[in-house]
Amino acid sequence: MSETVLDVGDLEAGYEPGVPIVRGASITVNKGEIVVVLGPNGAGKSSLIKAIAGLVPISRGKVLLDGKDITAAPAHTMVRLGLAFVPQTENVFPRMSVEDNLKVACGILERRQSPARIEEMYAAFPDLLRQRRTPAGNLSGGQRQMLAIARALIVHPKVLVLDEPSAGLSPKFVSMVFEMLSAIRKSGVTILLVEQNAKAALAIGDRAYVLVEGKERHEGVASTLWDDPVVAELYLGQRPLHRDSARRTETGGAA
Amino acid sequence: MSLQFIIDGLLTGSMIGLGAIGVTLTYSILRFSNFAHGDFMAWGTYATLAVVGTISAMFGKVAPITPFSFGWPLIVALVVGVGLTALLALLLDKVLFSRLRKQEQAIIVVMGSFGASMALRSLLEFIFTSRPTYFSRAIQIAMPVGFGIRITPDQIALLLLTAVLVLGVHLLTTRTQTGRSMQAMSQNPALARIAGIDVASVVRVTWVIGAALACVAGVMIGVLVQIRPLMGFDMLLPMFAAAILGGIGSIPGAVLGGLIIGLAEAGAVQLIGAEWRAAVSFIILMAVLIVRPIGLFGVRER
Amino acid sequence: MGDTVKRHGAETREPVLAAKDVVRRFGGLVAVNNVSFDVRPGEILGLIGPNGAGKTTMFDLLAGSILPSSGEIYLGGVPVSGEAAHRRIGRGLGRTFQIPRPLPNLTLIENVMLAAQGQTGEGLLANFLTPWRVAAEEKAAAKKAAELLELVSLTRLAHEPARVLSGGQRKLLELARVMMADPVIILLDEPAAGVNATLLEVIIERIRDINESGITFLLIEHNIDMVTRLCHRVLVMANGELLCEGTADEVARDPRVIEAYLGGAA
Amino acid sequence: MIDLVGYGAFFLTTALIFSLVTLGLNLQWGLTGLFNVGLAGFVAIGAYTSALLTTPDDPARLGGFGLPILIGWLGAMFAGGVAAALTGIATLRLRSDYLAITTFGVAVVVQLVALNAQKLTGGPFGIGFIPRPFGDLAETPLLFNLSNLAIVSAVTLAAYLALEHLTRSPWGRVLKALREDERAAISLGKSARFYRVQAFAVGGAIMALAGALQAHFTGFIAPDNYLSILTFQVWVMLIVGGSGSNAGAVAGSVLVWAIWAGSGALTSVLFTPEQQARAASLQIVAIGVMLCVILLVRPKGMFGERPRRARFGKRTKATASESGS
Repeated sequence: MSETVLDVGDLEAGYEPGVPIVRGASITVNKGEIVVVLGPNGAGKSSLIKAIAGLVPISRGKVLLDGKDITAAPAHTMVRLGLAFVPQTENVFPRMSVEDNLKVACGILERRQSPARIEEMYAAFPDLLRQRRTPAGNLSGGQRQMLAIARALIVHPKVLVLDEPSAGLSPKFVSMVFEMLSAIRKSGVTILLVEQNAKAALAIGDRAYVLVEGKERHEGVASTLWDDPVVAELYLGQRPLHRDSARRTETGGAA
Repeated sequence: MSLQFIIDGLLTGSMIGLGAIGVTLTYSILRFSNFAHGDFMAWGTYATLAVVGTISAMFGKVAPITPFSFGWPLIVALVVGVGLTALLALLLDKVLFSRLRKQEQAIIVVMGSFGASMALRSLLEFIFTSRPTYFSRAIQIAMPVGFGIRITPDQIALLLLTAVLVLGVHLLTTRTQTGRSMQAMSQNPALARIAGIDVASVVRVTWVIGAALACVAGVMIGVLVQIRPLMGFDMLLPMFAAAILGGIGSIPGAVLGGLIIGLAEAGAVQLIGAEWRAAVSFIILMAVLIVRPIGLFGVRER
Repeated sequence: MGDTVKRHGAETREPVLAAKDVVRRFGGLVAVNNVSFDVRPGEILGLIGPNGAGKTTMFDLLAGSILPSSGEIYLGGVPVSGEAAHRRIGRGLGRTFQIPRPLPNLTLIENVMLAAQGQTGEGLLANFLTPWRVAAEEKAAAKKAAELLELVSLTRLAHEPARVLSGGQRKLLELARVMMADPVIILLDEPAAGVNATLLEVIIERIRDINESGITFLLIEHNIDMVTRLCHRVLVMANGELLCEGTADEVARDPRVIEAYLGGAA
Repeated sequence: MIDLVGYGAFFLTTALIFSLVTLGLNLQWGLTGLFNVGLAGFVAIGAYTSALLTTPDDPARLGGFGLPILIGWLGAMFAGGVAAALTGIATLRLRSDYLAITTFGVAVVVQLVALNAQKLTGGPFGIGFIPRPFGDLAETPLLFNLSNLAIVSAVTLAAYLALEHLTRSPWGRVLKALREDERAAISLGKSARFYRVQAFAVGGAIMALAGALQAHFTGFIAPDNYLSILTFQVWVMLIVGGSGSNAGAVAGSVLVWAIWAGSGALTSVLFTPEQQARAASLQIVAIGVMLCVILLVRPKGMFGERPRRARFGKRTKATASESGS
């Protein structure tokens, strides 16, 4: 049995108290895996991983990283603990050069290590080397995503967590990003990602969860999930509605 | 018109510019206009003055370093004063600003700084009275440097000091990890946290740099003009105007804005009289707000 | 399904709202690419598609919160592409938000009254020069607002501040607020999101009632169940483009749609 | 005894004039959320405009025009309103801090004009011989004080009632809506900038009127009356009273003025004349600290209604479930 890196148990989280968006989700990520979280719009996918990264207040449940409880850790300590997060949008500092974007993330490395580490990133992402003096705001969408991922990887995270890395990218870049993630996994980094583009994500993923209404409803091996009729149903909503759960605060009008 | 106004303008501009760096940093990183910044200037100056007084009480009268009007006590006192001003800023942040920031209404923080400004200024008046004082009453001979321009050794020293400080702060903010963290915070605080930047320490550095430069600017005013409790408050409008003219968040912009306003003020003094000096900043401020609110080097806020 | 709903507008009548070759770029990203469609009088038209398909951008363009890079938007046959959002409200366009924005410290009735257009009392001096007229208008507005709150089943809370409302109730309040401006067409952004089952039924019924009174709807929705029950026609967007249109059932069976939702549509 | 009544009337007159300024500020800040740190400038504009219009002709400066006092007051309101409207038009499309900085600048410039434009303002010596309403009664101070109080009370009451009327009007409703959620209000067809400029101008006009009242009440004005300390006092009055409430604005003004005058009297008893200037600055320190403490501890003030948006961990949950029962 492979070793669990990230263990999320019964997580409830949301921006406003009493209005949870994530409603008791549990997922695990094993060492070396790519795990994909899928689900229809508004299912709480982004909120789930943002809560894991310390960006959405958690009202219940636990997040364990390598067995260590990181549930209440402030966002800026997450990279130190080994969890690196790549947001969907605004994921680079637009008025800083590519190189400064990388350097700023080196804060937790030893000073002597960082130049070498930055060179390693350039080796992995040659496009960035060519643009090292360009302000990140001038990069194309795909290059920005690349930079954001490089920025997250630079500190040797145990888990790389990505929020819809393909969103808003043209098809060419979408396939490039997924190839990149595949390569990153081969280098030994564990990956958890939320993705709208299910087909492409399942192609590189090991396992996947389908999140509906803030809770995981289906779990499976990525390669077979695509043909699973349950998934299409969960997506398009032609399903018996499970509307009894959790939303006690919504009863205002009905009572 | 005599070209002397260039020297006067550069000197005034240096004082405004050094102050404006603090204003622009507070605005871009802590996201509020600090009306108490001028009072950091005044407090720094009086702190320096007090240390000078202590030194002369301990060591007796110390001869000035020729050709300047001041001796080593002022240099030592300035260093101590810078430290004390930084402490004051950090203390004020701890008891007031950090708590007001939690209320998540930028304008409440501005109001708090306004109250703090009044209290700080009046406290100075209480301790030192509103009578002006001086670091030194020695009269310096200004040396002619051609084109009808004259300059004193003190003035040369202070212009050089400004240049060194601006260069230092510029290098600090562009070439060091601390500086990059500050830039990152001003561009995207949420992403900065994700990238592992400790917000609290960036906030501290911001206060320390702003307060330290304010203290130096204040001591410059003290050496070249005079020391009054209101000295910082009177600099507030020129400093805000310089920060906005240069573009909020830009350190070179703040300095350039300061120099432009300093030169404009000095020019106006020659053309229409010293009494209208303070109106210059206002006119420049309004012009910038109407024509190009993002300033010279500013970036549109999203 | 389609036979249970009445069709109000004949096909020949002029569309209430129309988009023609509308393009919107954000930097290099094309959020809405060459989209054209008509909203026919009296219908409930659905707009569905995966996240990032450009639906909300399309709404913003129709409502005037953002302006198109090219193309034209017609409201009641009049081109309005350059017009600001608050001017379009005057032309009978109402809009709700995905996350409802009630004014939390105003009472429900104030929230609704605020939405009335062309109020004399909103002019500063009128309050002193013609107070009787302002008072009469206020009385009429209060009465209408009370009726609208009744319509959306919120009468009981009429004098409470809006902050006490639950997410679903906020959606109902928004509906009442939009109605106050006498709209010809209402754009609804995800009326079902974050709403519990009981309240959802209320919302569906209210939309149907209002529609039967002759008001046209365009709605973005992810709850396919709701779309199926309410909409006469459905448009599907993906990657900023219009993918297909038809009845809810037709659309749901379209392989292109399934493909778009599950990815790989690019 | 008569002295005491006379002093009481004098005290209340001043307090009510402050109330009037505070009412203007409450319209700008409490109702509309516009931060004015230069209100002393608008008060000064009113005082000088009215003085210029009503004083007898003076060869040393422009005017005076010897017009009736009422014209002076209307002129003051007009000038204050226009100045505020221009300030608003220039800055209200920008971030709120810019309005603060600009109003601060306005106060500096007004002060500068008052000091240096001798032809217009009499310079540092100010303007004297400003006609007083009931000036003939000056022989009997008590009657004079009481009649002044009557006029100031009437004006303040009128302003209060007008503002209350406006607050409850559809116009006031739009302002409240804009303060709470600008985007939502715009989506309901309200033009944010248009209403804000209006509110700022009306507030400026009221402040200017207060300045004019004060000028005609004391009969003499000078630049020193309009330093930033005035701005500061009025802010404390509003915050103590609770921004958003007109009654609070008046109550806060009277209370703070009582504290101010009382502590002033106390320092004059306790300290030697040489020490009094220093003691006075301690008075300002105390008030500055008070402002900060109120902002920290009780931002709603004594009568304030300005509840802020519910944030995480606060009462939203409780209220939502209450409403359901």
